[in-house]
Amino acid sequence: MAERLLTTARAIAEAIAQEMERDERVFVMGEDIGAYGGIFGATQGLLEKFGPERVMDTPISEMGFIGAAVGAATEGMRPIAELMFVDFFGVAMDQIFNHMAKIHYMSGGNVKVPMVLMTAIGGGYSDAAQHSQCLYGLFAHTPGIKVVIPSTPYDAKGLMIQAIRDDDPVMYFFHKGIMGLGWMYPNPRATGPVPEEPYTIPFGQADIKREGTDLTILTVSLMVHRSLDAAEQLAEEGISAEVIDLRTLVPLDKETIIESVKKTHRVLVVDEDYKSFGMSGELIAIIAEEALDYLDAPPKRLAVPDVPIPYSRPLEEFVLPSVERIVQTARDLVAE
Amino acid sequence: MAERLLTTARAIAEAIAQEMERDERVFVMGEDIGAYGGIFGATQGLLEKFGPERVMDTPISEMGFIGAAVGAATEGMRPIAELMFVDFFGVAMDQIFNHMAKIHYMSGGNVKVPMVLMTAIGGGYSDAAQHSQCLYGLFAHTPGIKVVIPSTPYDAKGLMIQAIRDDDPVMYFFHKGIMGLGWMYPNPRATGPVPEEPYTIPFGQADIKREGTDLTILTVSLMVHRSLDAAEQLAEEGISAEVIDLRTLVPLDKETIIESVKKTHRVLVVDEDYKSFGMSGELIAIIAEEALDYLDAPPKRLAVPDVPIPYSRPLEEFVLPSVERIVQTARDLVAE
Amino acid sequence: MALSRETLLQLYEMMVKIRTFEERVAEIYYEGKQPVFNIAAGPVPGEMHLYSGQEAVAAGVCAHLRPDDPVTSTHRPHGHLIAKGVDLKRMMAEIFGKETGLCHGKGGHMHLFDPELHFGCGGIVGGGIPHAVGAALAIKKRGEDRVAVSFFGEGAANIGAFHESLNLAAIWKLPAVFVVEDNLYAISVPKTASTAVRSNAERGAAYGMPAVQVDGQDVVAVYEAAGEAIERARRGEGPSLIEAVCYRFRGHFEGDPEHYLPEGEKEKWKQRDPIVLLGNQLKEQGWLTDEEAQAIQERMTALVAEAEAFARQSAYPAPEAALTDVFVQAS
Amino acid sequence: MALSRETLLQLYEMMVKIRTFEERVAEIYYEGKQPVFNIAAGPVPGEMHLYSGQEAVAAGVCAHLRPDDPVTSTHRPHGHLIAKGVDLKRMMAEIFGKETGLCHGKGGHMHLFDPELHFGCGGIVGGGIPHAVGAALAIKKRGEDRVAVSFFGEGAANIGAFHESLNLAAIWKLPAVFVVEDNLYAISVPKTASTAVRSNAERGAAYGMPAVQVDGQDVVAVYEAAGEAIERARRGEGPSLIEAVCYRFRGHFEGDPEHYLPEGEKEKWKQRDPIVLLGNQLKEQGWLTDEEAQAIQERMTALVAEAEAFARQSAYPAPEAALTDVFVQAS
Ligand SMILES: Cc1ncc(C[n+]2csc(CCOP(=O)(O)OP(=O)(O)O)c2C)c(N)n1
Ligand SMILES: Cc1ncc(C[n+]2csc(CCOP(=O)(O)OP(=O)(O)O)c2C)c(N)n1
Ligand SMILES: [Mg+2]
Ligand SMILES: [Mg+2]
Repeated sequence: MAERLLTTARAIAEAIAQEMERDERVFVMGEDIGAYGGIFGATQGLLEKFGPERVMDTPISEMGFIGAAVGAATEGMRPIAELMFVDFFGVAMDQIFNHMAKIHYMSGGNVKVPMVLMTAIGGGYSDAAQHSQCLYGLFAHTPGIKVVIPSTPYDAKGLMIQAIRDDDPVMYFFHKGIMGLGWMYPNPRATGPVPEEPYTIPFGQADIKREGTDLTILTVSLMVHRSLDAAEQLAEEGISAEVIDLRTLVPLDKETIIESVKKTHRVLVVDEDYKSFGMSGELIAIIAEEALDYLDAPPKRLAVPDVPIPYSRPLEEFVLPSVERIVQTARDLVAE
Repeated sequence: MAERLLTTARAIAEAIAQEMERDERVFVMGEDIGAYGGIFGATQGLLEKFGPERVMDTPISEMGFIGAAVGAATEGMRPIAELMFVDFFGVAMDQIFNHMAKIHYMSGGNVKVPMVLMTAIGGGYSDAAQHSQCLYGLFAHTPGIKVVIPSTPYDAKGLMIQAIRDDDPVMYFFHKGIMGLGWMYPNPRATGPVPEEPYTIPFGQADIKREGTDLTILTVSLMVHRSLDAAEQLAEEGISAEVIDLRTLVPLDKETIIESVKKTHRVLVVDEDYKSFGMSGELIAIIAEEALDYLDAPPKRLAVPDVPIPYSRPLEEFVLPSVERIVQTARDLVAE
Repeated sequence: MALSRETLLQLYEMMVKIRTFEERVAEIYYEGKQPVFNIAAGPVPGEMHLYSGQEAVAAGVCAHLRPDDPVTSTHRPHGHLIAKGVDLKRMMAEIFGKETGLCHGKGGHMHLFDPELHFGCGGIVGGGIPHAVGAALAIKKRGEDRVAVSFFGEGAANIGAFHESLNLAAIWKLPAVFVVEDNLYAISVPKTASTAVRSNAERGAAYGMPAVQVDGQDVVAVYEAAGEAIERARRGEGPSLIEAVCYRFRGHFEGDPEHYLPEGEKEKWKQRDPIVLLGNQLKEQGWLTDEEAQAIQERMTALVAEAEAFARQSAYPAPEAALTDVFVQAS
Repeated sequence: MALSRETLLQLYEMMVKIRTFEERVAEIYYEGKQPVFNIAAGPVPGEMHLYSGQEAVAAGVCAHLRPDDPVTSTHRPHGHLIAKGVDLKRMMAEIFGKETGLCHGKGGHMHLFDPELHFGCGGIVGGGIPHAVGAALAIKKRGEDRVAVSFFGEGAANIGAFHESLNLAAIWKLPAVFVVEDNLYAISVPKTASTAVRSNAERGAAYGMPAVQVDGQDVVAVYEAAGEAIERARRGEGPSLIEAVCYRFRGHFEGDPEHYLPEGEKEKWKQRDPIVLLGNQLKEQGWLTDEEAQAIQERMTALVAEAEAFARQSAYPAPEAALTDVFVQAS
């Protein structure tokens, strides 16, 4: 039988639908997730299936409805809230940071906050400084939040089901460029095989998306695809790159990272988030702490060079890691 | 003539007062900064001197008044806003992150946002999960914000005057434990010599608070004091620790860091912020990138181990870097 | 509607219970903090916001609540939690930071959680208001007749979460009651400097929500207004807003110099002590003798003493316990 | 108050100017996006929120404003900026992402800044409201007679920043005017599902602020309400709130499938096109002939064409320019 192909958006919507069928405590809330189906399609078809009581359009009140999700979760529901773009987190950050993330701890483990906060990330289509950010690094810095960042339709479904079943607050970041939307820049890997039956992917297990021996590329989300494309080009030059999709930053699969570095002795982090004080720094620090002697060259990173995302195409292209820059940096790294 | 001694709180209030005298565009706004003088004394005496038009108590509307500071700054004023505890940032983060930090860039350099956002950080007195955080790492990750973290009364005054005169948005973090407050746990170095006349300390210049040869301790704020105390104990054991007070994270004085590591070959980061995806990771990453070959041992870090700050004293003591743990970690590092 | 003697005596007793608890906590709080006040010292470190003076609000509202009615509170939570029916021992132990506390010492005075009572609170002004909306949403989804109540100060009524929460509760017609405790100040900032209207009851109009201002020193007035709002919510008729005007008898937190208070203001308000007011009324009606009042006080003192003893005898959590409870499932 | 012919013609011309700009931008936007719509393609990539249909609001309000009156706008900013008097060439160049644009290509359609006009906007709903408060505060501190105006949608009236900002403006009695453009929808969510009151004018009561709802398709109604509010503010009498009821003729953004619209709704509203309404009125009064109307349209078309040509001929910024302007003082 031919494998069933889905876009990432459909895979996510299917995961949510299957969990909503299985568990009536699950419901979804957010802006334009009902009739519109979610601006990025993550809730497409849910309103029709489950009705407005379980698929709730909200006002533009992110502090209010994300806080309400926290309150509903502590009362035993299992809400999924959508923050339309991660860039808007600032209007709701207190509820995310001081409540969603901390109530379980502050209560000494007596109160659970089983909820999923899903949100769109990423740029590359000229949406500029307030609609193009990734920001998972901020949330990974926050104790009490699990940070999930799928890169493929298959992972998206399994990680979403895992997130919904998890008893902890989970932030789930989907990149607009991996959703398989008709109107977004194309990405062939945004459509892929997805089993129909529900399945889970455990958190904290990185996925080696391509094996290699000369350098390790650590990355997530859309940059997995750019890195795979780069790895292909590098292979033609005789450079064998291992591409590791971390999939979750919290919990982080340190073991897979360290093992890979011990094998390749060289590491490049590719990150669409801001460079400094974020994901790339943490990964390199862990490697320096745990595998210093295995490094044959200083680690490198490609990330947004600590500027807001500019609007104009040539400017934006300049700051986002591209296949060419990944190739070039990998080349330099191997040459050292 | 004997040196004049001031607490850090008085040094900050004096800096603000001198700038308010010099420049009538400067004004201060925040909760309880008027008659109360600021919960941590950073605005003590200003209301009496400058009146309620220039020293404005605000409602509990951080999004509103920090956003208003942004708007006043773009209209040519030079506001200083106080966010009472940094922990409350979440209710105002959008204004900080998407507006204060980005307007200059988004406007292509045409609009300036000359403002200071000052805020109290730190724990150690059982104020628990929502009143004890440091969080400077989050803001250092945000392009467009200068991040200033004084540790002494002298630095506090010079850096505050610099911050007020700077044309960019500056976040200024004062630790409650360095303010020299009568009601806070005592810290003898919270009182120190401060010249009366205005002076500035340029951003991006770390200060070697103690020279040493065996290891480099990189730190900020209250942890400078803990590290200095630790260095004293280490000296008795014959271990010579260099203690570098970074003073500003953005801009960051990489040169001083790298030079020190090239000299000592060992580095320990001491950080009261959460460990992962924050300051400590970034510093180690920079060293791994730029001075890998100089490292004689894997870098180490002491930071809050990715848990919210607990209330109970033994729990809180367990998670905050202490003099003893700094000493122990330094010892281990030198032994490697 | 005249209240029964039983109800009035219950309200009276609850107010005495809260006051007794708070005043004892204040004494304990200063242990180890004299002669030099050091906030980090003593058996109860950290900030301490006490509820003395506002008892009529917690008592009057919570008298209508069942254990399964969710309540969200603030940085000044003791009164609400006691009125909700907490085990004083576990509450006091938490304030002492002990392993036997409600949160095993991780929460402390500002972060008290009692899931059996559906009670939560926190140190962020306005932070609990959306949680009550969410609890009410859960209730409505399940078709239950429970009601979620959110207590907060008049200062909190100026923060965005207030607006978003009330609007959500109104459009979704949720079983929620929002109780503003207008104690005139947010730390040092008086309501006149923070709030563009005299009464937050005027803000009900912004959400098409019934809203009323009541005398928060008069427990009967609070009881009646709350009863109406809570019954309305239970009947599925939607949310309400109540503002109760009251006063902080001990300042914002322990150690508050209170320089900002107008002279004589506190004294004036103390003459309308809610406990004394109700006590006098009961005595006038012949429903309470001085001896009975004394007996109630003694019972409450004993209860608090028992809680204190429990807290003192309890052990601190093991330091490494700091590392647990970040997640339910660690990986 | 009857408006002069001159004023009415100015309003008319401004509305035509905005409409002409927007409809041309729409055409340009689809260049390179056909047959397959790819948001990243073409000379104008990214999201595109156009103002067609709402012109009466921007024109009616901004007619009272001077270049030095601060205005904050939203993700749908073109109408406000044009009504404020922007140089169309630099505005269009910014939308094209060119070096000659208002922001040298860094801002784009949602982030247009013109400091000479004291104009700013942004992509975060409600984000600009506090900035207007701050601008008004600066004005008041300096004792000037300028007025700060904030435009935002009815959707934004449910976010916390709205509440905090209006309260601040009211307690500080600032020269600010808040203009809600109620175009019935926030993307797909209708006002009835987002707002607990029918009219945001009812929310003025929460801040003791004069508030009025007007027909936003009727530029005269907007002009008059705005005139009153702005003059009040200039006189130092404090802030006001205006809600103008209008409609988005092109959906939320280009590419909006608009499945969520009730059948016939848009057609109904289009019959009340603000430009046609005023045009007819002017014609009835004998103040505008078809030829004059045609001439105005031609002039506006030429202006927009000139702006377009300028934008097309301008160069893109150098890629490395992405690294500048993070800070004024780089270290
Ligand atoms: C978002 C936020 N801002 C500021 C504070 C600091 N703070 C704690 S309590 C308080 C005053 C609260 O006033 P009110 O809501 O009237 O409650 P009350 O203390 O009078 O009971 C303030 C400003 C905080 N905890 N959270
Ligand atoms: C804080 C925030 N939440 C959500 C969005 C996404 N968003 C952009 S425009 C919009 C609708 C705005 O509606 P309204 O305020 O009525 O303005 P309109 O688009 O109708 O002009 C939404 C939800 C955003 N940009 N910012
Ligand atoms: Mg109060
Ligand atoms: Mg709208």
